[in-house]
Amino acid sequence: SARTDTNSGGDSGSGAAAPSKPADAADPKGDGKATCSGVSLAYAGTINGGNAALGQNILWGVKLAVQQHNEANKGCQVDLKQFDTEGSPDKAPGIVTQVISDPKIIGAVGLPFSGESKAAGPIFEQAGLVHVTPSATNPDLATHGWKTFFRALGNDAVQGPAAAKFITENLKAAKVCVIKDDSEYGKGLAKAVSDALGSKLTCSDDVKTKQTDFAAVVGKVKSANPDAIFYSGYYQEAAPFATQLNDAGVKAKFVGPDGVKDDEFVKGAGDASAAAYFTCPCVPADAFTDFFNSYKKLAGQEPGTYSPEGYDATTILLKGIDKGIKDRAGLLDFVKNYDGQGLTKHFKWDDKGELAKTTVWTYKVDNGKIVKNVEIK
Amino acid sequence: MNAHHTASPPAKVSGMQTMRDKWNSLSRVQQWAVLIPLVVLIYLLPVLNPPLLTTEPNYNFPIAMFDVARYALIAIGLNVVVGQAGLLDLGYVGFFAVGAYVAALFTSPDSMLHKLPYLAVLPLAVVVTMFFGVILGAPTLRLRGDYLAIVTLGFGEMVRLLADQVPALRGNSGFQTVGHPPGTRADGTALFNQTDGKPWYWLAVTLVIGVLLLVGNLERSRVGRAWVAIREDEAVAEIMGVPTFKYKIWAFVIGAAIGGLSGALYAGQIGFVNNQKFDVTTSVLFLAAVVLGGSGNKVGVMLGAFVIAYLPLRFSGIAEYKYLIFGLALIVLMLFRPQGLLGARQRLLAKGREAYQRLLGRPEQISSDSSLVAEPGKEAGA
Amino acid sequence: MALLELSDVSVHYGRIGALSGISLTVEEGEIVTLIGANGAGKTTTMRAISGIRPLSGGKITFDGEDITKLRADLRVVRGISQAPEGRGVFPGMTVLENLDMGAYARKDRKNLAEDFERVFTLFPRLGERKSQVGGTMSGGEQQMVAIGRALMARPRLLLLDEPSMGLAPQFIQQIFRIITEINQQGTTVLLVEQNAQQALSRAHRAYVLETGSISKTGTGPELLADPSVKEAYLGVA
Amino acid sequence: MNHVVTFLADGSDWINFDVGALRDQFWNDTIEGLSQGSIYALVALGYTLVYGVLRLINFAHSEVFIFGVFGAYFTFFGLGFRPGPTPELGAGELILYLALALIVAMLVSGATAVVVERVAYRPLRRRGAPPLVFLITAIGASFVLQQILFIWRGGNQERAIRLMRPQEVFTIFGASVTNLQIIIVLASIVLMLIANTFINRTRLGRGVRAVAQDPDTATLMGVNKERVIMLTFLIGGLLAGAAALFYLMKAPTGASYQGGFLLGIKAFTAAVLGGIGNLRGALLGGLILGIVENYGQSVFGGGWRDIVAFVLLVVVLMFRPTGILGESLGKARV
Amino acid sequence: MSEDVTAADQPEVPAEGGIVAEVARMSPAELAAHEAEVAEAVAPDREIEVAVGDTLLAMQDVTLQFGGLVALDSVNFEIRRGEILGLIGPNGAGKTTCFNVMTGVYRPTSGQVVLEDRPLGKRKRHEITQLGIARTFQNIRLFGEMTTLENVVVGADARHKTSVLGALARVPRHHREEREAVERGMALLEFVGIADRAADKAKNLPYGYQRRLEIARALATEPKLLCLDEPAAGFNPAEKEELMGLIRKIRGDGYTVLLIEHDMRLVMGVTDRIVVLEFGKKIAEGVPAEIRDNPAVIAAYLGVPDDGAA
Ligand SMILES: Nc1ncnc2c1ncn2[C@@H]1O[C@H](COP(=O)(O)OP(=O)(O)OP(=O)(O)O)[C@@H](O)[C@H]1O
Ligand SMILES: Nc1ncnc2c1ncn2[C@@H]1O[C@H](COP(=O)(O)OP(=O)(O)OP(=O)(O)O)[C@@H](O)[C@H]1O
Ligand SMILES: CC(C)C[C@H](N)C(=O)O
Ligand SMILES: [Mg+2]
Ligand SMILES: [Mg+2]
Repeated sequence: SARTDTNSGGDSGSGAAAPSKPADAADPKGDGKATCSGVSLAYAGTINGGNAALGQNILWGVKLAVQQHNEANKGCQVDLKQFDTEGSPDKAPGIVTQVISDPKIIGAVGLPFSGESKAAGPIFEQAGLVHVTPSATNPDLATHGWKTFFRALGNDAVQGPAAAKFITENLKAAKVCVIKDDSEYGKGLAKAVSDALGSKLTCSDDVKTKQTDFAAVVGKVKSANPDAIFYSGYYQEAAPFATQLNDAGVKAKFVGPDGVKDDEFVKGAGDASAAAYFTCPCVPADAFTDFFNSYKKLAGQEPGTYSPEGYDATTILLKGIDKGIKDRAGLLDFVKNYDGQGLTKHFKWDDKGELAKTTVWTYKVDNGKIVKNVEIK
Repeated sequence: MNAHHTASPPAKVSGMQTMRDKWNSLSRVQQWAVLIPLVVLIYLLPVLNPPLLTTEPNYNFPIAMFDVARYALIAIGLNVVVGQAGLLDLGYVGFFAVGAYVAALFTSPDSMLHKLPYLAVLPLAVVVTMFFGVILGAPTLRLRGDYLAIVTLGFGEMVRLLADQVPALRGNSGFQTVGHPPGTRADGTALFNQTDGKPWYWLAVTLVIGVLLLVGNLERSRVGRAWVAIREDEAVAEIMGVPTFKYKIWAFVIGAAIGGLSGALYAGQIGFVNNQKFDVTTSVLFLAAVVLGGSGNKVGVMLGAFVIAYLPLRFSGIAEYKYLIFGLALIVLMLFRPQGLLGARQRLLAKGREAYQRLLGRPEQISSDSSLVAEPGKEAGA
Repeated sequence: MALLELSDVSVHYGRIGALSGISLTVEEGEIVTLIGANGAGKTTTMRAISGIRPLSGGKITFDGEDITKLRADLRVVRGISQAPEGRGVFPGMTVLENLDMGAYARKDRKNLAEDFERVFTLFPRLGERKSQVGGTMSGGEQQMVAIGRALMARPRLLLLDEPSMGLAPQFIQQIFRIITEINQQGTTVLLVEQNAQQALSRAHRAYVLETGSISKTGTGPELLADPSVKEAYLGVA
Repeated sequence: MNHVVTFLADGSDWINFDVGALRDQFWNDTIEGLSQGSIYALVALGYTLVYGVLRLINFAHSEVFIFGVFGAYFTFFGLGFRPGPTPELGAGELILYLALALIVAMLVSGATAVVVERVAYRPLRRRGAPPLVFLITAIGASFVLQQILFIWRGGNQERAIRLMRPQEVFTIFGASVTNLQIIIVLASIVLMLIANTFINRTRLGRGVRAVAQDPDTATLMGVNKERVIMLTFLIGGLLAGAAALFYLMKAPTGASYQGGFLLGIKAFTAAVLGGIGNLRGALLGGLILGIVENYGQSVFGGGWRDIVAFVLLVVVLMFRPTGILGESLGKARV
Repeated sequence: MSEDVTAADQPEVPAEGGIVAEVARMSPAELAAHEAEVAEAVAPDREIEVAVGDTLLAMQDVTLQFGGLVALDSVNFEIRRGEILGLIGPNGAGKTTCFNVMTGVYRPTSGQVVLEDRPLGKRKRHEITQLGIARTFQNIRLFGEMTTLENVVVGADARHKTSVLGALARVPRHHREEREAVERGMALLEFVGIADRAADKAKNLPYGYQRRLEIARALATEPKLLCLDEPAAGFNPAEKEELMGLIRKIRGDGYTVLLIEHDMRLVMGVTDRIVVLEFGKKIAEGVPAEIRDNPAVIAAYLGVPDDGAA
């Protein structure tokens, strides 16, 4: 069961202790003696598009790793190139084509979202360009046989059942509505959650990317009168949806996954977010003190969802470069055989690009701020 | 009674004008002598990657050129509908989408349908979109112009929304690994892939030339004349013996076919099709290409397509203000050249060149664009 | 002082010159006729006077006021009213509404009923068809609407551009009778006509327009007797 | 009586045919449809007015509307309200603030409309440009206005500021009617009546009709064409501004630079549905569209709402090619 | 056919002039030959002598109502092959409406129009044109953005058979038809006297040219019956005189002409017979001299001759 001593889903506020920085975590600074020239890394993902905050969190993590690396290694200045996919599957292939047609780029962090990852995966594959996603969680991504795909976190085959468990055990919900958006991520996760909920799933409905009026869904939820609602999608739609649920007087607990876990949700949903919960395969960053402080200094804000994961993924690529790798094939090989501890977890990928052991955490809104709740075991 | 008539056509002296006049007075052979090297040059563009023209490093140049060629194809198709037949179509993206989805459905492993080779899918996309052209056209082409505009807009939206709703069309998730033409390189990789724009560009340019010739044939035939007559005065066209409904459907169907073709081409190159690319804004961009270049003029609309597709890629430094600049450019351009960049009228007679020359000793009055000349009757009218 | 005076007026359509410096005057209380072949510039002259066609040179004064730059709608307020070539009936308005539009610029709306009556007596057909929409009327009926509408304005200067076009013979005679009649009641008339015989015999004075310039002027009878006018415009070879 | 037709290989139901839901939701749908439809109608009037006079689909009208939304939003902001919990206000205070926001929104939208007319369309009119050119310019203007908002406020949705929470006032046939719905429907109808009276009863209104049918001849009758055109844009803008406030009060999502787009399309659809160029048509079209959309949503499911709207349009036009109340205005005979 | 207008196998064109200049240079004999050629091109395959005087078109009890208004009231008359029939009557008598019924713009409320013994029935407008009725319009309706020649060729297209696919593939028929259309179009323009403006946009033509172009365009459809709606409106007397000559020439080429006109001198001067309508009813029919003296017609239409009525 969840690692908590309360039986009310952590409502008492006593969350689990966040993991602190492992002693052997890889550091982008390395030994400071690396030499290299003319190599670049890329970040590709949403920067200004929809759900931009989710991308920004990662991007700052990436930037931090590169900055720390470059400051420490005067002889090896790695250039970070940024590409804005706006998070949308239809834009990503075109953008990723631009990434791969820059021969200096030998490794990439991204893409953050599952849908775009799926759309652009073949292009990375064609170009043999290794890309480590710090956040795309759709399980199917690892099943396409792409040799260049690596996932730096757990997938939704883990998050889904964990979320179901949290909802039914910690939140003690007997009737649950699962609402999903139309993204690869939302659909996949919803399926995993629904399967795990079994008979406790009492209603389900769909929303669309960029939808703003949820009257129909709200009506449906209202008449099902659930104890909890799981929204499988991103904050852009989740915030107004939560507001409209609240307006309609729906009192069920609102649970969102990693795609909803962002301050933007809290801001957007206003009073409706007061009692919201989140599940996320992301590790709380507050106890990684060094990281937390340097990030805050660089970005001017606290780390968010997947900032540490973005940092970790970049660090691994930088390690390869520091080893003297200059080309895509070399870096791909390096990542494939990587075995080492990072800030958030141990990284060693199987032949599909998945990690062996991952964790899922829950978070909640406390006083208008997202705070960690419990880890789901 | 002609003794009293004085009005003779205005002598225009703008640079573009004299160039066009010169061009018109060249013989066919001379024209070809200019055209053939030009075409060769066009084919070589992505290889030459000329310094000023290039979009790199912002954007891969061959792919940029492919985008331009694709837009040109679209503009030619839409021009048949809007420029020639005068049917305002705000949902042209619908046909484009249908073409893309046909390609995806029959080649992507994500689809449950039978797999076909990509080259077989191109004609199939054309046929299917033609069918959609009839489906949309038959009930709606009797509507007056502006009603047609909103109905076509609705059609475009419906295609997009249906792609959302019908699970077989996979909504936002879309179709992966859409097919491409056969052929491999020396190193065993596919000749047509998502990363090398050149083969795609050549394919697109070839299609553009083919379509240009065919559409040109139509234009200089009773079909093209019927379209223009309908555009000018539908009731009178009908009374002068033009089966207007039939020709409007044909315009729609031919436009649809070209739209579908470019959709399939797009799907193949980008390799991925989902429901996000086919919104009204895209339709509007297509239309802007046509009007900007000079509605009714094939060369003009290709120029318009170039402007619309190329400029944002070339000047992506100003990415943030892209649409602002784009909007301002539309307004300003329309103000200074209301007839479009190349607003010349099209030729409607297959034997017209020779006829006018032989009979009158001077070329056809191809271009007295008096849209520059304010006419009192039209002053207030939008 | 002349009621209307055009001095050296030029008008261009794009680069085509339609009027090249014409001067003419219309005195208060006169009927002045303008004749000329197709394309001579008669309609253009009318448009210049009513202000829907800007001048490229010259000056127009009305009642002593320089109206060269005055907006067209304000000229109507000053008392210039026109029955345009091509009739310009509002196709979606009824006969009654069309006539009412004629009185749009009028301040004294109390005598309106009387004016409606006058138009209906003149053209009984319009009285019968008060609520028919303009767009469905026959060519001649539309012409009646256009003339009636111009009369509704009770202008000081009435501009008539080919009022007899499309009218049946009995109306043609009536139209010319009416023109004389309202002129006698004090309205000044500038008349463009292809029916030169009638027009000249009713006019106090007349101008002949030829390819944008005035080639002749004189009293009506003078021009009627002029052999070149006879040949060119009266069809008497 | 819940027929769920499933035609799909992957087993999920993608289209319902749930008449039972319509029966249950009928009155709710109708009432909500009326209030949504009123907003459509107000915006539709702007399309119809401009179309009536200039034969121009004023693509920028959706941005005229969204400017109003921002106007109202920043009025709230200026009054010290912030996104977040809904404040407790007395009735008098509430009415005062709303009235203030209404005035600002109407003025902002009205001014935007007039500026667009001046800057974009009038010069074209002067040059006698062909109709398509107006359309493209309208599209250009629409881009520019959107981008102004984008550059100013960024791409994200503003967070909603709400002054009042919808509260049930009474029920009919089991459906609750909220204060918000009542305000929106009543205010819209009053505004539209005023506009209608103005156009149909006043001298200037006759001028509008005359310019619509034959601008040159209208001038010969003494109608000041430019003033009439400006007035038309102004009235359209004012009504869109009112719609903007109602939209903001209703929409839980605040405002975004692109927010006018879909509403604009719907309003234009409503205008055509009712018979473009016809004022009462716009009202009728808006209300019908709002209601039918809701019914369609109940029967077929949420994603079908917009599809139902367009299908309705096509079906109506097939039987009435000029819309429900469309007159065959100015159809020239041969 | 005419050497001036034939196809590409001809030697190079003289650098100066073209047809207009050439015609001007011709001797009277050459000119006569040329005119014969033009006439041949204008009216091909016409059996002028055959069947003259037969009924070509018959209005049989045609009634047309617009709401409560009876625009045509049991109208009966015939048009005979080879004649020029005048249709006159007061404003709003139903003359243009007759044209509209004959050309399928309106369907009669009752009664029928019979062309060569076949009722028009529910035929579409373009089909009626192909059957052989062509017209001009009271308010000129040209395709303004097209050239003069193109306007005429659109009319000629009514007789063409090339399909859309045929045009796409440029089949031989397409080439033949295009060539013929251009030749015939030019001949027609010469015939009505506006060949020198063949390459100008129609909307830029002077008014009188536009009316003539309308006639040429209608003739291009090779009609059996040509309907002219007030072709002289806006012409001065001298110009009307020329028009009369043209109408006679058209008839001379074997066309049957139905003419609406308010100008009595023109009507009386050119028609063979006249039908008079009033309030949608036929009130008289006969040769011009009869009509001129018919008291009913005088009362309804002509009015008492005024001082020098034109
Ligand atoms: N809108 C226009 N654009 C270009 N040229 C024009 C336009 N209107 C008139 N013109 C030209 O200006 C000249 C004068 O035309 P106008 O209409 O004034 O003649 P008019 O004397 O009224 O002839 P009509 O007897 O045919 O009415 C003509 O040569 C005509 O071709
Ligand atoms: N679509 C219509 N709706 C209602 N009335 C119509 C319509 N078309 C014609 N009419 C009426 O029918 C009558 C006959 O019109 P028509 O145009 O045939 O007259 P006409 O004999 O050609 O007259 P004119 O000499 O004035 O051209 C007129 O009174 C006219 O108002
Ligand atoms: C950034 C994350 C919220 C992305 C999400 N896990 C996805 O797979 O799309
Ligand atoms: Mg004139
Ligand atoms: Mg008539």
